[in-house]
Amino acid sequence: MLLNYILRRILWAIPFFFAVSLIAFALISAPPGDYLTTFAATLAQSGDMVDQARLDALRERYGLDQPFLIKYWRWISGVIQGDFGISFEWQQPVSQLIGERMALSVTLALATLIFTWAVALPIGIYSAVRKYSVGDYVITAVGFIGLATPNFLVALVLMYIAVVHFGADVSGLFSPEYQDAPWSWAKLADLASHIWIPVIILGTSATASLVRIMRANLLDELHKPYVTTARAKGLSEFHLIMKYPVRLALNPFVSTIGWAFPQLISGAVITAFVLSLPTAGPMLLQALLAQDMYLAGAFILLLCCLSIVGMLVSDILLALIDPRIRYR
Amino acid sequence: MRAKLTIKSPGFARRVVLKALAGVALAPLVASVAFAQSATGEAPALADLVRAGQLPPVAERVGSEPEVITPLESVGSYGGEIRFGLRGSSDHNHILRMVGSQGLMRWNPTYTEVHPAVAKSVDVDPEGRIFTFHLREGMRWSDGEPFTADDIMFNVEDLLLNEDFAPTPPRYMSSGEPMTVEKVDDLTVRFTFQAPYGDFLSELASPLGQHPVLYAKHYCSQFHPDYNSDIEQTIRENNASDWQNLFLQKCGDIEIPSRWGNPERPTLDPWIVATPYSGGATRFVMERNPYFWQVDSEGNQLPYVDALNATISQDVESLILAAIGGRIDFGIRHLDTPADRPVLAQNREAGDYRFIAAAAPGGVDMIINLNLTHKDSELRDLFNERDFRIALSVGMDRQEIIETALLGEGEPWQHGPFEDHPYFHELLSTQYLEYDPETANDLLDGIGLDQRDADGMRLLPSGRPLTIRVDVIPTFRPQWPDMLQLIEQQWAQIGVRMEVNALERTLFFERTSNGNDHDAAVWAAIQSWVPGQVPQQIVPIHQDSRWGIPWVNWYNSGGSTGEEPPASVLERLRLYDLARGTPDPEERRQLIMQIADIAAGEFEVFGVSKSVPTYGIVKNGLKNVPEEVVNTFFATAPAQALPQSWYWQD
Amino acid sequence: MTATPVDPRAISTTPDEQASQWKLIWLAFRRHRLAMFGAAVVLALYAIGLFAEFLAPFDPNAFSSRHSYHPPQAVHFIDRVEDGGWAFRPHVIGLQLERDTFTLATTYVPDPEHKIYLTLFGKGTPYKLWGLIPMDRHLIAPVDPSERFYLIGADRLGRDMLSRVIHGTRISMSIGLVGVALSLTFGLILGGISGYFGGRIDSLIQRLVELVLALPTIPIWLGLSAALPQDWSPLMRYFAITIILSLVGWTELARVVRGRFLALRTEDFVTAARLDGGSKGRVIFRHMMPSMVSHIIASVTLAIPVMIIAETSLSFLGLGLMPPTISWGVLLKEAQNVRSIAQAPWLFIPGAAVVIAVLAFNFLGDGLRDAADPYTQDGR
Amino acid sequence: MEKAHMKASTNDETVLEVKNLSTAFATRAGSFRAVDDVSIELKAGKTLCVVGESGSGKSVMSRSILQIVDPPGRVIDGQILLHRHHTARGGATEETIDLAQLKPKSAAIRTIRGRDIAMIFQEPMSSLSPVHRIGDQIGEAIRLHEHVSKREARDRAVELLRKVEIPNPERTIDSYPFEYSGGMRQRAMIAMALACNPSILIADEPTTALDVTIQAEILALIRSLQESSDMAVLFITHDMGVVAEIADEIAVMRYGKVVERGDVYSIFETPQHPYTQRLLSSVRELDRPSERRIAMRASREIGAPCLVAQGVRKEFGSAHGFLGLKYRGFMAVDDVDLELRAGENLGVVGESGSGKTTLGRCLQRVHNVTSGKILYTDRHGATTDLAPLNDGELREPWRDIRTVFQDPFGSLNPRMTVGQIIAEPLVMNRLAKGNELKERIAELLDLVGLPSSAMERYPHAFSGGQRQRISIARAIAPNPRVIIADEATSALDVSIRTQILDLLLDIQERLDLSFILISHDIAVIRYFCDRIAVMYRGRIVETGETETVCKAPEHPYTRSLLSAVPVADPRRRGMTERFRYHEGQEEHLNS
Repeated sequence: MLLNYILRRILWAIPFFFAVSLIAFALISAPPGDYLTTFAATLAQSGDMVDQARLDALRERYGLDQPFLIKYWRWISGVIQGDFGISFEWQQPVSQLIGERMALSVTLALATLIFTWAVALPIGIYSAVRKYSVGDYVITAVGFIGLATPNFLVALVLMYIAVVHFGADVSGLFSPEYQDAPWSWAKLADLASHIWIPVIILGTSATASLVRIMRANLLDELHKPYVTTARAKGLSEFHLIMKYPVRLALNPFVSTIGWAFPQLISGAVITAFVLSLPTAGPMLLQALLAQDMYLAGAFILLLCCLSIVGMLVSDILLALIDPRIRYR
Repeated sequence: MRAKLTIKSPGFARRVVLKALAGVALAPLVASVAFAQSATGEAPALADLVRAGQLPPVAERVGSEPEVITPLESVGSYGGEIRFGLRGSSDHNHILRMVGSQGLMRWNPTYTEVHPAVAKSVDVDPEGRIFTFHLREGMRWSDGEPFTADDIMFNVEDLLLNEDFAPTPPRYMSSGEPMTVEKVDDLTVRFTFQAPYGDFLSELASPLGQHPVLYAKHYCSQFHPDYNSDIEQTIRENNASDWQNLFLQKCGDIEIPSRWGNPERPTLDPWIVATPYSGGATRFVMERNPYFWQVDSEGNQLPYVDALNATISQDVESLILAAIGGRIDFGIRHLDTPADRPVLAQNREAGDYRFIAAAAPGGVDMIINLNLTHKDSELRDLFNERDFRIALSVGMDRQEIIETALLGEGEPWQHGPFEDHPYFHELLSTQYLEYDPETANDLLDGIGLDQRDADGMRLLPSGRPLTIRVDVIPTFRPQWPDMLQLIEQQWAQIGVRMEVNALERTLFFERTSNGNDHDAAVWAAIQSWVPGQVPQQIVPIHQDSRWGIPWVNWYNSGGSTGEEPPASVLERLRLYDLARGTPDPEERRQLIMQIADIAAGEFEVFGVSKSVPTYGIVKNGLKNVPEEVVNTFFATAPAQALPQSWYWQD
Repeated sequence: MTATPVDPRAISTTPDEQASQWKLIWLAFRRHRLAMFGAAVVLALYAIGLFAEFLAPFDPNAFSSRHSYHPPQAVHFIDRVEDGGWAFRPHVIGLQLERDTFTLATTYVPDPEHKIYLTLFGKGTPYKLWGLIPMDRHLIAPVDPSERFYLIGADRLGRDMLSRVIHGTRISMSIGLVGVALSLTFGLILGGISGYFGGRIDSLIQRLVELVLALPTIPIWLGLSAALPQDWSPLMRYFAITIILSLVGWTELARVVRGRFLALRTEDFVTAARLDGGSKGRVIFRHMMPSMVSHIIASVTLAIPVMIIAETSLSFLGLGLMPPTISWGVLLKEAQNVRSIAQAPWLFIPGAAVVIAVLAFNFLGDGLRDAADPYTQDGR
Repeated sequence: MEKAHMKASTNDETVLEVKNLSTAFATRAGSFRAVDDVSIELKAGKTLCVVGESGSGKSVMSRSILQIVDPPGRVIDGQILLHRHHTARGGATEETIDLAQLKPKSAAIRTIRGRDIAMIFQEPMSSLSPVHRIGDQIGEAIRLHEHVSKREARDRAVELLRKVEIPNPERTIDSYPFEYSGGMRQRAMIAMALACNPSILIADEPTTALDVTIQAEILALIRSLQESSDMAVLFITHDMGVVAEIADEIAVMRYGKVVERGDVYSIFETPQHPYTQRLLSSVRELDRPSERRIAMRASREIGAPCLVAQGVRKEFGSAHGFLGLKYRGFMAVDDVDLELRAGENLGVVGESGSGKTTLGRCLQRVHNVTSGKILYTDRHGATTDLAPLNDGELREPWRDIRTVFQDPFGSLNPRMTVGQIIAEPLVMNRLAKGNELKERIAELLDLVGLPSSAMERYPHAFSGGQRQRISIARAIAPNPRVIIADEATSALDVSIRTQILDLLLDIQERLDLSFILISHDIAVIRYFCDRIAVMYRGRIVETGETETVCKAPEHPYTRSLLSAVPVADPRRRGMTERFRYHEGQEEHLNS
């Protein structure tokens, strides 16, 4: 049953993948101009001169003068064979460029996700169980302020305060001595000591909304008859809430895991940009702004795939934890 | 300007002193007395390697004819690194500007003359057609392989003139014909042009003119199909799409990031790539080139500092924070916005740095180009009215704009080089600067714009409302939209409606340079018209001449596309071709001045304020850094001040 | 817990039970204090947006070279009169600009002699309210119209931040409203079709929603805003940006609408309406819509702040609105740099405006959501 | 078990005494006493039935005993004395605990919950956690109160499931609640309640949500368990039939108070309180054909068939899915032939899932039919097949064939006034407008026994019975010929049921209508209908005159259905022969 279900979902993902890739490609092709106009524009901005003839030659080389569908076909057929093409800007295969960045992005997103969950769930439960208490109101207020403040604003102010008042550099994910070092335990520890700042900045608004969702979900469940049944069994209030309503209130949560992940990565773009994090976000932004098509395309496609996989994972997780869906 | 750096080249038989700027006092080069054996000092780390037998002795490494650099302040000591701040994308030219371009020729630190650099000397025939370069004996690539005429032949014949690789840039052509090159002997190469090409040496001094000595034949030829019979295999191994892509990936090009992405590539630069500048890098490091071919006046091999070290930030703001935090040793680029000056100035002590001036070579920060070739005939006719342009110019209160948007820094100026420059053209630069709304109103009334709408805004003769939409890239220079908003309000006073059309940069290019769809556009015109620079505001020859894009296309295509320009422009184009050809600097100046005369008479474009010197920050303790550098790409600023000669005082 | 009346003709007459849907919602909503507060703030913000020209002391684009980064001034109400007495005359103390010629830093020195007197409904820059009514009165104005005062400081061009924030309110608050209106249109149409017809169309639209959800938001914004036709006026651009924002936002609303439709479709009273001979349109609009409106309004209220934040983000990336259009996002974009934090922290006041607006909308939406269905007799 | 048997001989001792219990809910309008000064007693091995209509506070009272009333409800007064020494669990020494004194979240009351006093609830589906396995939920109850290993708990759970007659307990213990049928779920609930051999079982309407045949089984199960363990049972119900079936003693509750207490025979035979009398009389009234109907039939002939179903089938969920997979549907109505004659009342009876509601909706063509014909003969004698018509074409027939829905709350749009609701069919069919419309609505309201002032009110101002009247007014507004009433009285209390049925008969008399009454309740059908059609699994297994079918059922299913209906007479307890029917086989049971 479960296998059948998963198989069906995976089969669905295939046409989905193509639709998404087409949209992604259309999006990155949508802006007028191409990589080379951006390239020229950027150089001009710095007062550098551009060799016009050289540009025209490159444009032809890159096939930028081809029609949209041909460009798409070239790209997607390569992608299927695992070739994401070449970054115009870096003259390097895209797959080489994005590997580590994606990995760090995923790490960051994972850390943020764990942080949000670790913070949001207990607070959400508290806020639901102690509905309309002082604590609930305080949490609600703080949560809303967290939701209302744009991340990048917090990031910049935090950085400035750290530099000017504490002489500390909070940007990046590594200390300088570890930036290019190979992976080791020490580097991992260094990462851990840096990652919490972006995690908090990124996690704040997500935490706030998660608290709200958890609270609402749990409020729905708290008055269900099975809670009374469990209470009539003689279960203690704490175990009762954790085992039954919280367990059920988590279901809609789990179904958001898959979404949360790619959204975190894409939502982190601006913050990562301000904090100069070596994650996928800034590179994606740059690639988009520079119209480095294949690089941007690969990123967007990967993000979309993450979303698709996320949906899949969500559905499977949901099926795993909720037997009602499994046997539907 | 304190031009203290002097170049001493070893004596050569028939020396041509090239005075690019005849108006500048002719300062003959000091005849060289230094010789090869003067290469005696080297960095301790290299000395260790020599002792260990891993590196040949320094004299062998620099050859018998190294270039001798007299340091600005004092002979330095070895050690330390210079930290600077890069941005994560499209900032590769920043590296170029720190390292310098190491071409056959280069500009002097004051950007007034060109000198031989990689070439020991150059002979030019009187007509300005044949250029003979003499190379340095025993000079080596950074991997220790000798640098010879064969490298130049490879660069020119297999790449520069190879249409398969890329079209030959116009820089290496005259009268539409590419140059020819011959190897005279291992250390002598001769370049020959069809027609006189006096600007050639200046072109070679610009970073874009490095091509003849860019690639090391012994390394880069392995990525060339003529030298590698199994090129397909190499392409596949490197995931490249074709050999051209492979070549660019491995050996780079002048202005592309992959130039700084391959640590293996041999170069002639003072430092060589250790941690490459590649997509997603967070740090870029270059370490000293043990085979660098310059020595100081005491025979110590340059560079002094061991390494260049750049942290890569995404956001300019984090660079400013890094500067304030004292984590940047030298920086002009990204930090030199006037608006940031107070913050950086206030934190000089905290960050332990000082300011240096980054002078503009001339011209204006922002120039307004009305589209004289507008697609709408009514607007086109109007824009072509000289009186209309004069009215707009005197309708601007430049002093107010300077006070408000430029923090008081600046001086009303139309465009063109400054007063102390040999190419200074007083009329062109200073006419119609006075704020005079009355005259403006009179002029406008006089050309048939006397009808106004309910808001007091002028109507076109056809009755349509007159609106000039000025295209601008707000991210380009933050002060531009501010200045334009002030101008918008000032022009409204004389009944001319203007709209600021803020555009994303690619859109701007698509709309103006490519599409000719604009009413008007603003751009920078920081230039002094010296050889190598493009005087695009007095003669329409470049995509930045947004006052007559179809004319530019006409000129550049030899008449096959675009639109034939009017007589006055045609005359200027003719004069410009002549100026570019003559080897005589004074004659060149005369010709350019003739162009400027015509341009001044036409009054086609107008500016607001003299481009003001910006600033850079230098860490206290970093020596031999001039107090002022001319900040222009053509001189690869600030590398014309030779960072390899900078050192740390203990 | 209601008692069963024995006499079928006995009808309860408590006021609650005679009330219409909206009255009940209002009664439930009124009990939600935070929501009431949010509603008041939201209304105030829209009022500010509506009367921006009148409320702003100056033209938001009027620059002044002598007031770059002018700090905020406090209003003094009591003034010493020449004869030594005291009088009620609101005024601010003038500040004199001094610019360091080397660092270019600005400092302001108080000039106690220079008092700028303020008045209510004073004459100032003429304007046309709503582009129609020519007026020249401003809520607060200097007695001498040539004087300037800065209650929350000035930006780098000496433009009054208060006036700019007030004018930004108009754009930022309306962009949320317009954007959500568009989202709602998409959401209603697609969600409605999906929910009412169900089956194949439903699954098709659901796939579409999933597709949109699978696309990462930022690249969509970037791609779409970069693709905007080039020669659009600021107004057109404004609408285009709203459309872009709404394109991303409609999925959530579509989901809500669909959910409600699916739930309502099986309700007996909807079947009854069909059997009464009502056409599809009448069933949807007369019977189903009123049951959804309150839920939709609540969702919409919660969607607006998302739009406001989104506009800020887009502007931050330089792809949203652009000067001379004034929105909170544009103002924040101008403040997004080290020099503002260091020299003119008051430039972050638009950020506070964003926070306040978003908070107010969230409180309001929360309250509306709780009050939306007065017929569930649940204690919550 | 041994011990329990020993104790059984010494029973009849009071194990739980509730004295002057009051439970209040803090509401906006002030404190509301849902349970007001209630006193009851539970004796070992005996069943006390608390009977009352909805809102009488019986359920709150039962929950108050265990202190599990949902907030803001709170026990404010009284004593709940558990005499432990009288239970199987208690020792020799006297041990009385006042549960009312214990804090609702205290450990002390928790040790009593589930161990001394266990509880089962009305909704077996929602009362079991949907995401935990049955075995885990039972095992938890055991492990909460006894130190046993997981394994042991599981073995005990299997044992319990076997005891409550769950087939294959070793396997089904690992199932989830949704995999169980309704009856099995309630059995599992009982198993869970019995996990720790409680001395008191509180059963809060445990059979209300079940079909009668299953109800009979569950009642039998509870009774047999009680006999074997000497458990005291507090049984909450609104159904006098169930009371007669199971009670030893009875407490009648109304408006939060106990109005009458006594043993089962005295209450049934000599009720003292008028409320009890009325309750019993309305139950008894429903047990025989309406006299009024009989009288009406005598004066008016049943006419020709006006609505005829021929071979009607309705399949749900059959679709061509993704990748061309065909999902097999579910045949809700399978080859049904049925005819309704002008002026008669036709009853369709069946248990949940038998397809009776679907059939009703098919007859009216709310649903499309998969195959078959629905022939409607209008008042001019023209016959049309409704099956192939679309919504537009159905407008005419829909004016003649009207519906009264089951749920008095869901069937009236809460956002429209009663006037608007009743006007809807008139306006839509352009039958009246303006003043005429208003008068017509007033007339209709009067017809269903509501004042015309009701017009301006919203439905939520009315009680369930009143709403059903509004629903009837809406149904008869366009002068229909056929009314399909789908469980029109199921959601109502017994005392209201007859009122509504009489109202329908009244209207029939005046307006010359035919009814199809769909119900699971044989009593209602017997009261109201001339003919009956018995549905089982989508098919009609038997049709005939109501009295004939009720007295001499032909089909074994009908027989089992009838035999399961509890009779509201304690003297006849256990006298009816019980049949269990499974398709294709027939089991003879003697309970």
